[in-house]
Amino acid sequence: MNEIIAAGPGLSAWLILAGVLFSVGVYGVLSRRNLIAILCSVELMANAVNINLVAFSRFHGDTLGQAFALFGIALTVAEVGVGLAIVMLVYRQRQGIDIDDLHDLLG
Amino acid sequence: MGAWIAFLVIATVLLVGALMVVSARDLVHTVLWLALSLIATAAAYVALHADFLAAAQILLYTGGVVTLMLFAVMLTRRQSGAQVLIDRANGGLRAALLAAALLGLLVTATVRGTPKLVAPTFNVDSTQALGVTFLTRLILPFELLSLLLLAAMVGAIVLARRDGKGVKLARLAPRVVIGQPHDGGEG
Amino acid sequence: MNSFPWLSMIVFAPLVAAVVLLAIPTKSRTTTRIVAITSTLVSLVGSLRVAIGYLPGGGYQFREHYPIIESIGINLDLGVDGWGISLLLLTSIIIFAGAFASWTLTQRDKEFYVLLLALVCGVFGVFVSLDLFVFFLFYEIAVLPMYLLIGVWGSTKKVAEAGPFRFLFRLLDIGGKEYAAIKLTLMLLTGSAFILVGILAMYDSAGAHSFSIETLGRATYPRSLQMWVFPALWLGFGTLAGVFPFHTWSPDGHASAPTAVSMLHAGVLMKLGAFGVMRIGMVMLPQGAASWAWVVGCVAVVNIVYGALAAMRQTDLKYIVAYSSVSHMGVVMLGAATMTVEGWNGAIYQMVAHGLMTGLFFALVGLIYGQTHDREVGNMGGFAKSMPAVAVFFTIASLSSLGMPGLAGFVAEFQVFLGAWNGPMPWWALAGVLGAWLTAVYVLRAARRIFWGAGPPARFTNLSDPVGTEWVALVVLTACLILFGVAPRLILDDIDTTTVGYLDTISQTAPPQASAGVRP
Amino acid sequence: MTFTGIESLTLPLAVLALLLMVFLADLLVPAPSDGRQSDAQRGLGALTCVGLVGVILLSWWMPQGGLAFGGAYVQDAFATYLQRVLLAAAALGALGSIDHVDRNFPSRQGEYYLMLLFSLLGMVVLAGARELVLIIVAFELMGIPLYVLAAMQKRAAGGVEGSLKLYLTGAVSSAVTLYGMSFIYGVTGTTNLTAIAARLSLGDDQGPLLVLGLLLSLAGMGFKIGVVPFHMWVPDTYQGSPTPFVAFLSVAPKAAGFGVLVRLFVEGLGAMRDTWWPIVLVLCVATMVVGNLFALSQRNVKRLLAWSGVAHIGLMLLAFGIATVQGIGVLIFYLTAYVFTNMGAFFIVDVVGQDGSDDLDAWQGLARRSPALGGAMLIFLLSLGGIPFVAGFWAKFLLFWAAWQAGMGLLVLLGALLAVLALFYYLKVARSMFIEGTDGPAPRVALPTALAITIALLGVIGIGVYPQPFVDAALAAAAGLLGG
Amino acid sequence: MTSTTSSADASPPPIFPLHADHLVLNLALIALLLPLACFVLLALVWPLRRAGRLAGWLSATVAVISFGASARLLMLVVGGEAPLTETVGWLVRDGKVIASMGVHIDGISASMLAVVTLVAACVQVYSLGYMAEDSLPAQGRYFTYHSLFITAMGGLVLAPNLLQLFAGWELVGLCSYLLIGFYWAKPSAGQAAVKAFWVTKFADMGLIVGLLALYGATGTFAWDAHLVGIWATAVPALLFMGVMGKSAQVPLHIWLPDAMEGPTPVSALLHAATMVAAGVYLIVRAYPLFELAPSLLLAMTWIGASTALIAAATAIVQDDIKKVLAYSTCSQLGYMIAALGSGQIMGGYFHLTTHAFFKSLLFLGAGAAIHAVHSNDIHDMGGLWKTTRISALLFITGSLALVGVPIFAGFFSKDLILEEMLEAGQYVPVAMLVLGAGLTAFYMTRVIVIAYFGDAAEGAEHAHEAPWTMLLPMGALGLLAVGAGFGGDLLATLWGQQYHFGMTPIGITTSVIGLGGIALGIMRYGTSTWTADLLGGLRGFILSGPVDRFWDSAWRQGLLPFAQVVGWFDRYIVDGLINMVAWLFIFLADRIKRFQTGRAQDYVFAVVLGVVAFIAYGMVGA
Repeated sequence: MNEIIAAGPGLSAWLILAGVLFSVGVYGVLSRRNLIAILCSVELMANAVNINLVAFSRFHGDTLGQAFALFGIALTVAEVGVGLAIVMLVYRQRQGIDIDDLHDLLG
Repeated sequence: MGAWIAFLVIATVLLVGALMVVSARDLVHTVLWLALSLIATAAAYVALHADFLAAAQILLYTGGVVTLMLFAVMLTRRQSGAQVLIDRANGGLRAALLAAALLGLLVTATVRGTPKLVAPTFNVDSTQALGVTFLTRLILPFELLSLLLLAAMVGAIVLARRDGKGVKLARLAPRVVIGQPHDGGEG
Repeated sequence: MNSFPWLSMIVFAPLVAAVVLLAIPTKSRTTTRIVAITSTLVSLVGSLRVAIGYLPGGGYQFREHYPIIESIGINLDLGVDGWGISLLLLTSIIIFAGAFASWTLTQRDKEFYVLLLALVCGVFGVFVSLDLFVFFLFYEIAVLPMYLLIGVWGSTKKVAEAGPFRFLFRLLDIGGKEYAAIKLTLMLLTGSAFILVGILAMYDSAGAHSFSIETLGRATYPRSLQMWVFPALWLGFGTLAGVFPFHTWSPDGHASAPTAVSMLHAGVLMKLGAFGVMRIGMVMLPQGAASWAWVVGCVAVVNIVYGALAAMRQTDLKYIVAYSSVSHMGVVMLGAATMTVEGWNGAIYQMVAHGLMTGLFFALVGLIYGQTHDREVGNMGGFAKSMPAVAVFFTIASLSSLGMPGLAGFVAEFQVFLGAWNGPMPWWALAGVLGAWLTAVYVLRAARRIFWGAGPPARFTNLSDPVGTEWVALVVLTACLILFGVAPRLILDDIDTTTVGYLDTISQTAPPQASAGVRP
Repeated sequence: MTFTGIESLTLPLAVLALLLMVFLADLLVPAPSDGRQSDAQRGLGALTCVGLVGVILLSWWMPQGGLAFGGAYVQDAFATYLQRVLLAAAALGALGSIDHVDRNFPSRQGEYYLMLLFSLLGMVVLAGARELVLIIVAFELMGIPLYVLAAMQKRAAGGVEGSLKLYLTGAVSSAVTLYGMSFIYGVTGTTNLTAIAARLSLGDDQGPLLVLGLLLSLAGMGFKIGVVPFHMWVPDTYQGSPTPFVAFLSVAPKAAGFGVLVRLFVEGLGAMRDTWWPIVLVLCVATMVVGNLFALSQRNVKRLLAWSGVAHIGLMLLAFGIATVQGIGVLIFYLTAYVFTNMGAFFIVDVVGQDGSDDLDAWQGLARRSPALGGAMLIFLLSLGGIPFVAGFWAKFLLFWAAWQAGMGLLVLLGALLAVLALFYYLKVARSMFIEGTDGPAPRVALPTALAITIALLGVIGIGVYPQPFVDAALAAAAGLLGG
Repeated sequence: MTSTTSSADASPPPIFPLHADHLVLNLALIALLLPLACFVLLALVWPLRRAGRLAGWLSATVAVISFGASARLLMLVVGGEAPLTETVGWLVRDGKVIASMGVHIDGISASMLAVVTLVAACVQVYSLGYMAEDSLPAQGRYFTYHSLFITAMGGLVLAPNLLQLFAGWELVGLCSYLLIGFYWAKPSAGQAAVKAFWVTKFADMGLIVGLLALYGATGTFAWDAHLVGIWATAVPALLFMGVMGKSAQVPLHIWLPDAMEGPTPVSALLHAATMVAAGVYLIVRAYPLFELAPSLLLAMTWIGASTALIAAATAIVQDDIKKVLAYSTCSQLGYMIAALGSGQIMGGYFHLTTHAFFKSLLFLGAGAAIHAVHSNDIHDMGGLWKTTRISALLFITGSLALVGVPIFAGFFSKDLILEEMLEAGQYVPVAMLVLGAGLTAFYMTRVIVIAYFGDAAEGAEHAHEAPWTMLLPMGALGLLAVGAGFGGDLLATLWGQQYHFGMTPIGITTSVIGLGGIALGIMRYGTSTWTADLLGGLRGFILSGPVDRFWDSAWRQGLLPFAQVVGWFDRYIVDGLINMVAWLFIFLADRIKRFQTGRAQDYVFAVVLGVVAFIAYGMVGA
C-alpha cells in the first residue's frame, strides 16, 4: 500500500479515471434530451479518450500519445463545429432542439 | 504522495464537472460545467507532463468549443428556454444501467490488464519532442488534419448559412415525404 | 474438334433473339413473333443436328470450351451425351411449340418473348453444361424470369378459404398470380441454395480447383460427405422436380402461368430438377445416392399416388394438369431412385414423354381457356361438338399420360416400372402402376366432363377449333408423342449408352454393398 | 524517418488537386444574384466527374508499391484496387448528382462537390493508411463531409434528421474508435500497423487491454460500414438524404471502411484473429439476418435498399472475417460489383422519386411508363439479389466459394437462404414496376443521370458477363496484401 | 466414361425385314398393316374421313382384304407352313434388346387372326348399312376407330411376346373406350366408356405387374419362360387378373353390360367376338406359364363357372336386348375360362371361335331389330317376326347355336368343354355350367318369344327389313354359326391334337336341359295367362345389382372421398404449412419494425450496447 502511495498514481489510476469519464459521457449522450447537452456529453467522451492517450504516452515515455491526443482534440473540435451547425439547422427547422422531437424517419 | 493528492483533486473536479454536465437542468450551466471539466482535464495533462497539450486544451476547447456552445445555447434558447428536461421516460435508468455496465467492464479490463509500465523519471522536453513527432512520422496525418479542419469549416458554414429567403418550414408531419420539389426554389 | 459450335448456337440463339427484340424498336406483333420463332427454330434445327450427328458409343460430344474465370476453375464447358440430347430435343420442341402457342398474346407481347427466350437460354444451358458452376448459373437463369412471366401475364384463381391456416389466405392473397409467382420463385430458389451448398462441398472436397463435371466426377468423395450432400442436392433439385412436400409451388404456379410458360415450366423446367438429381446427385455421389435411394424412391411413390389423388379432386382444369405433373414427375424420380439401367432409361425417357405430354396439355388448356375464360371443369361439357380437334388432341395427351402403348408415356413408365421392380424395393412398382391407373381415372374423367355430353353450355358460344398458327404446337407435340411412343429407339439407344456408362462408373467407385440396386 | 516516397502519394495528391480546382472554380465563378444557378456553376459537377475519371486513368500510370512517410501510407495493389473502386464510385456519384443538385439546391453546387471530394480524399488515403493516427484522421475526413452532405437539402425535414442521426452515432462511434486505438497504442507503444504486427508476432501475451482496444476499434469501424448493432442510422439517413448522395454513401464509405478493417485487423492485428473472428462471425450473422428481416416489410424503396445494404454488409463481413487471400479478394470484388449495382439502383430511385415519393406505389407501372428504366432497375435488383449474368451473382457466388473453403459451410447455407428472402423484397419492387400500375408518361431523366445509370448498367452487365479480369485483379491485390 | 460401345452388333437391323418372297410374313403384314394404313389415312386426311360413306367403304374393303390375307395365311399354316417369328427390337437395356415388336405366326395366332378379321369384315360391311343414318363425319370417325381396332387386335394376336400382346391389349381397350363413347353427346355413353376403361385398366394393373414380375424373374417377356418358386404361381395369377377385367369375369364384369351404349356392331365385334375374348386368347397363348400353376387353374375353373352361372342368371331379367346378350357374353366367357382352368385349352379355344361367330351374329341380329324399331327394349320389338323375317331367322339361328342345340356350332364346343371337364373330375363346376346352359336356353327363348313373337308393339309394325349390307354379313355369320362346329377337326389339326366328336351323356344331358329351358321360356313368356312369377325373388335381387353396388360404393364412398381428403390435405395442410413459413417471416418483419424507433438516442444506445457486449465478450474470452 505504501509503495503504491509512494509511487504516485499509476497508469491504471489514470485509465480508470478516463473510463469513468467515458462512461459518464455515455450516460449523458443517452439520457439528455437537449442536443447541445448531448454534444457536451460527447465532449466528455472525447476528453476521456485524450486522458487515456496522454496517460499511456506518459508511461511509455514517448510523445506519440500526446501527438495522438492533439489530433484527437482537433478532430473533436471539427466534429463539434459541424455538429453545432447541424443543431442550428434543426433549430431553424423546428424551433427546438429536443432530440425526442426528431423521429419522423423510422421503421 | 503529492502526485496522489493532485490526481485525486483533478479526478474529483473532473468527475464532479462531468456529472454536472450530464445532470444540470440549466443548459448554460451544463456548458459551464463542461468548461470546468475541460479545464480539469488540462490539469490532468499537466500532471501527466503534457504541458503543450494542456495549453492546447485550454485554448481550443475552453476558448473555442465552449464559446461555440454558449453561442449555440443563446441562439436556440428562444423556444426551449433555459430549463431543459433531462430524462426521457425510462431512458435515464436504461442509460444509467448501460453506462454502469460499461464502466464496470472498463474498470475490470483496466485492473486486470494494465501493463506494468513505470513512468520514466527523466523529464523530457515534451513540447519539443512533440513537435518532432508531428513533423516527422505524423506529418501526413498532420497535413490531412488541416484539410479536415478546412472541410469542417466549409461544412459548418454551408449548413449554418441562412439561405436567402429564410422560409421557415413548420414542423412536418411524421413520415413526411422527402425531397419535395418545391425545395428547389431556394437559394 | 468440331468445327461449328452447335451447342453454343442452340443455347445462345434465344438469348440473341431476346437482345434483338430489346434492341429493335418495333411495335409490330408479327415481327416480334418472327424473331422469337426464328430463334427457337434455330435451336430446334441445332438440336436435331446434334441428335443426328451424335455418334453411337456415348461420351460427351460436340465439346466446346471457353474460359470464364480460369483461375478458380470456372469455364463455359459444353458437351452432350445421350441424356443431354434427349432433353435438348425436348426443350427445343417445347419452346418451338410454346412460341407458337403464345401467338395470340396481346398484352406486352415483346416483353413476354424476351423473358421467355431468356428462360429458354437457361434451360438449354443446364442440359449442355459440363461445368458444375455454369450448370448452376444456367439453372438460376432458368428459374427467375418465371416470376415476371407469371406475375404479369398470369391469371388469378380464387381459392376457397378453409383449413387450420385460413387466416393466411387474405393475408398472402393465396390464389393470386402474384402469390403464385413469388411462391414459385422463392421455393425454387430456396432449393437452389441447397444446391449451391452441395456444389461447393463437392468442389472443396475434390480439391481439384475446378468445377468441371468430369473432373469432379472422377474424384471420390468421402462417404460422410456424400451422406449429406446428396440429400441437399435432392432437396434442392427436387423442389424443382416437384418432390413431395415441396411441390406446392407447382399447382399454383402452373395454374396461374400463361400457356407457353406452363408448357415450358411443366414440360421442361421440372426436368431440370430431376436431371440435376440424377446427373449431379446420383452419378457423382453414388454412395450417398445408394444410401438415400430408399427415401428418394418412397417419396417418389408418394408423389405418384398422392399427386394423382389430389388431381382427382381438382375441378380447375389447369390444376388437374398441374397435379398430374406432380404425379408424373414422381415417376421420373422413381426411375432415378431405382439406380438400375431400366429405371434410369425410363426416367430420362419419362422426362421427354412427360414434357411433350404436359406441353400438349397446357397448350390445349390455353386454347380452351382463351375461348371460355373459365377453367372450371364443372362448367364445361360437350366441347367436342365445337372443338373436335382439341378433343382429339386432349385425348391423345390423356392417353399418353395414363400410359397407353403407342404413345411416349408408356415406353417411359414401363421402363421405370421395370427398373423399380428390379430395384431395391419392388413394391415401388406396384405404387407406380396404381398411379397410372389413378391417372386414367382422373384424366378420362376430366376429358369426359369437358368434351363429352350434350353440346356446350349456352354461355360458351363461339367456341372453335384452333386456327392458323395455333395448330403448330398441337401438331408438333402430338407427332412427337406418337413418334417417341412407336419408335423409342430413336433416342433410347443413346440414353441407354449414357446410362450404362454412368452406372459402370458408379459400380466401379461404389463398394458392392452400396450399389446393391444396380444389376450386374 | 525520411520524406521519401512522396511519389507514392500521387493518387491522394491528384484528388487534392482536383479538390482545390473545384474549390477555386467555385470561388471564382460569380454567384448569381437572382437565385438561379449559372451554367458555369452547373459545370462544377461535370468538372468533378471528368477530373475523377482522369484520376482513375492516372492510377494506371503512377508508381506502385511505394511507402510514404515511414510506412504511414502504402500504395500497394490492395490500396490501388480499392482506390479505383472509390474513385469510380465518386465519379459515378458526381455524375448522378448533377441533375439532382440542379433541381434541389442549385445554390450549393460548389459545396456539394467539394464535400464529396473531401470525403473522397479521406477514403483514398484510408485505402493505403498503415498508421493509426492517419487512419483516424482520414476516417474523420471521410466522415465529416458526409454529415454535411446528408443535410444538404436543408429544407427537407428528413435530411436534417437523417444527418443528425448519422452525426450522433458517428460522433459516439469515433469516440469509441479513438478510445480503442488509444488502448492499442497504449499496449503496443506504437501506432504503426507494421510495427504493431511485428510486436504481436513476437508472441507476447496480448492482454485484456489490447483486446479491449481491438474490440472498441472494431465497434467504431462497424458504425461506418453499418454493421448491426451500429447500423440503425442507415435507413433513416438514406431515406432523408439527397438520393444521389445516398448512392455514394451506400457504397464508398463501406468500401473505405472495409479497407480500414482489412488494414487494421488483418494487416495489423492479424495475429489476434482468434479474438476478433468470433465477434465478426456473430456480427455477420446478425447483420445478414437483421438487414433482410427489416427490409422485408419496407414500402419505401430507399429504406428498402438501405436495409438490403445492411444485409449485404453482413455478407461482406463474412468475406472479411475469413481473412484468407480468397476472402479478402472476394471482399473487394464484392465491393466493386456492389458499387455499380447499388449506385445504379439509387440513381433510378432518384429519377422516380423526383415526383416526390419514394414509396413503392410511385413505382407502379414504371416498366410500362419507361421500359428502359424498368429494365435497368430490374437488372440492378437482380444483381443485388445475386442472379446470374449480372455482377452481384459473381460476388455472392465467389463469396460463398471462399467462405466454404474457409470452412464456413453453415454460414454459406444461411447466406444462401437469406438471399432467397432478399429476393422476396427485391421482387416486390419488380412487382410494382412490372405487374402493377398502368401506362403513363415516362419520368424525366436528365442526360447526366441517364449517363450515370447507363455506366452503372454497363458495369453490372460487364462484370457479370466477363468477370475474369476483375476477379483476378482482386485476388492478386489480396495476395499482395497477405503474401507480402 | 462409357465402356460399353458394342451395342450396335447386339441389336437386330433396324429396318423391318420385309421379304418379297416370304408369303406368310407378307400376308400377316398385310392383314396387320393395311388397316393401320387405312387408319392413318382416315385420321390424317380429314376431308376423306368427313366424307363418311367413302371412308366406310374404304375401311370395309380394307377389312375384307385383311380377312382375305388372314384366310390365305391360315390355309398356308394349315397346309403345314412352319411357325414364323419376325421381330424388330423395341426397347433396349445395356445395348441389348429386352423387348421387341413383330409378328409370330403359328396355328393359334393364324386362326385367331382369321376369326378376328372375318368378324371384323362382317361387322364393317354390316355397319355400312347400320350406321347409314348417322351423320357423315360420325361415320368417318366410326370407321377410323374400326381400322385402328383391326390393327390393334391383329397386333395382339400376332404378338411375339407378352409385351406386344399387352400393347395390343391396351389399344383394343382404347378402341373399346372410343367406340363405347361413340355417341359422346349422350351422358350415359360417356360414363359407360370411362367405366369400361377404368375397370379394364384396373384389372390391367395385374397384367402389368405380371409382366414386371415375369421380366424380373426371367429377363424376357416370353410366354414360354420357365418360372420357378413363387413366381410360377404369381406371374400367371397376375396375368389372370388382367384377363378377368378384359374378359369380364365376375366381379370385374360390370363394365360389359354398360358397354352396350356403343353402336350395336361395335358390341358385336369388340364386346362379343374379339376383344373380350382377348383374355381367353392370352391364357391360351401363355398356357406354358399357366400350366405351372395348378392352384390358379383351379381358381380359374371356379371363377369361370361362377361367371357362367351368375351372368346367365342375370341375363334372364334384362329387358334390353343388348344387355341380355352382354350378360350372355360374360356367361360364355365363363365357360371358356372354366375350360381353360380345367386344362382344356382346345375346348376353350374352340368355344371362343364358335362363340365369336354366333354371338356376333346375335348382336348383328339384335342390331337389325334395333335398327328396325329404334329401341333396345325387347318389349318394343314384339312381333318383329312378321316384318323382318330374314333377320329374325338369323337371330334364332344364332340363339340355337348359343343354347347349344345339336348340329349348331355352340353345341360342339360346349359339349367338348363339359365332356373334358367331366373327365377331369370337375363335378361341381360342370353342374354349374350345365345349369347355366339351361338358363341360357331360357333367356334366349324369352328374348325370341317377346321380341319376335310377342304382341306387336307400335314401332315394330312399320319395321323394315335390314338392307343387304346388313343381311349379307349376317348370313355369312349364320352359316358359320351352323357350320363352325364341324371345324373342330381343323382346329385340332392346328393344335396338333385329336378331336373326335361323339354323343356323350353329358352332351345329351346338356341338350335336354337346354331344350327344357326353351320349353320353360316358351311357357313362361309365350302365354299371357300364366302369370305366376317363378323367378320373382331372383329378379328383384338381380336387378338391384349387388356387384355393381359394391363397385359403385367403392368409387363413391371410397376413392372419391379419399381423393377429396388428399386434395384438401395438400391445399390446406401441406401448402398451408409452407405458407405459414412465409407468413412467419412477414409477421416477424412487421413486428421487429418497432425496434427501429426513429429516435437517435435509441440508435446510440444500440451502439453502446454493442460496445458493452463486445467488451463483455472480450473480458470473458481473455
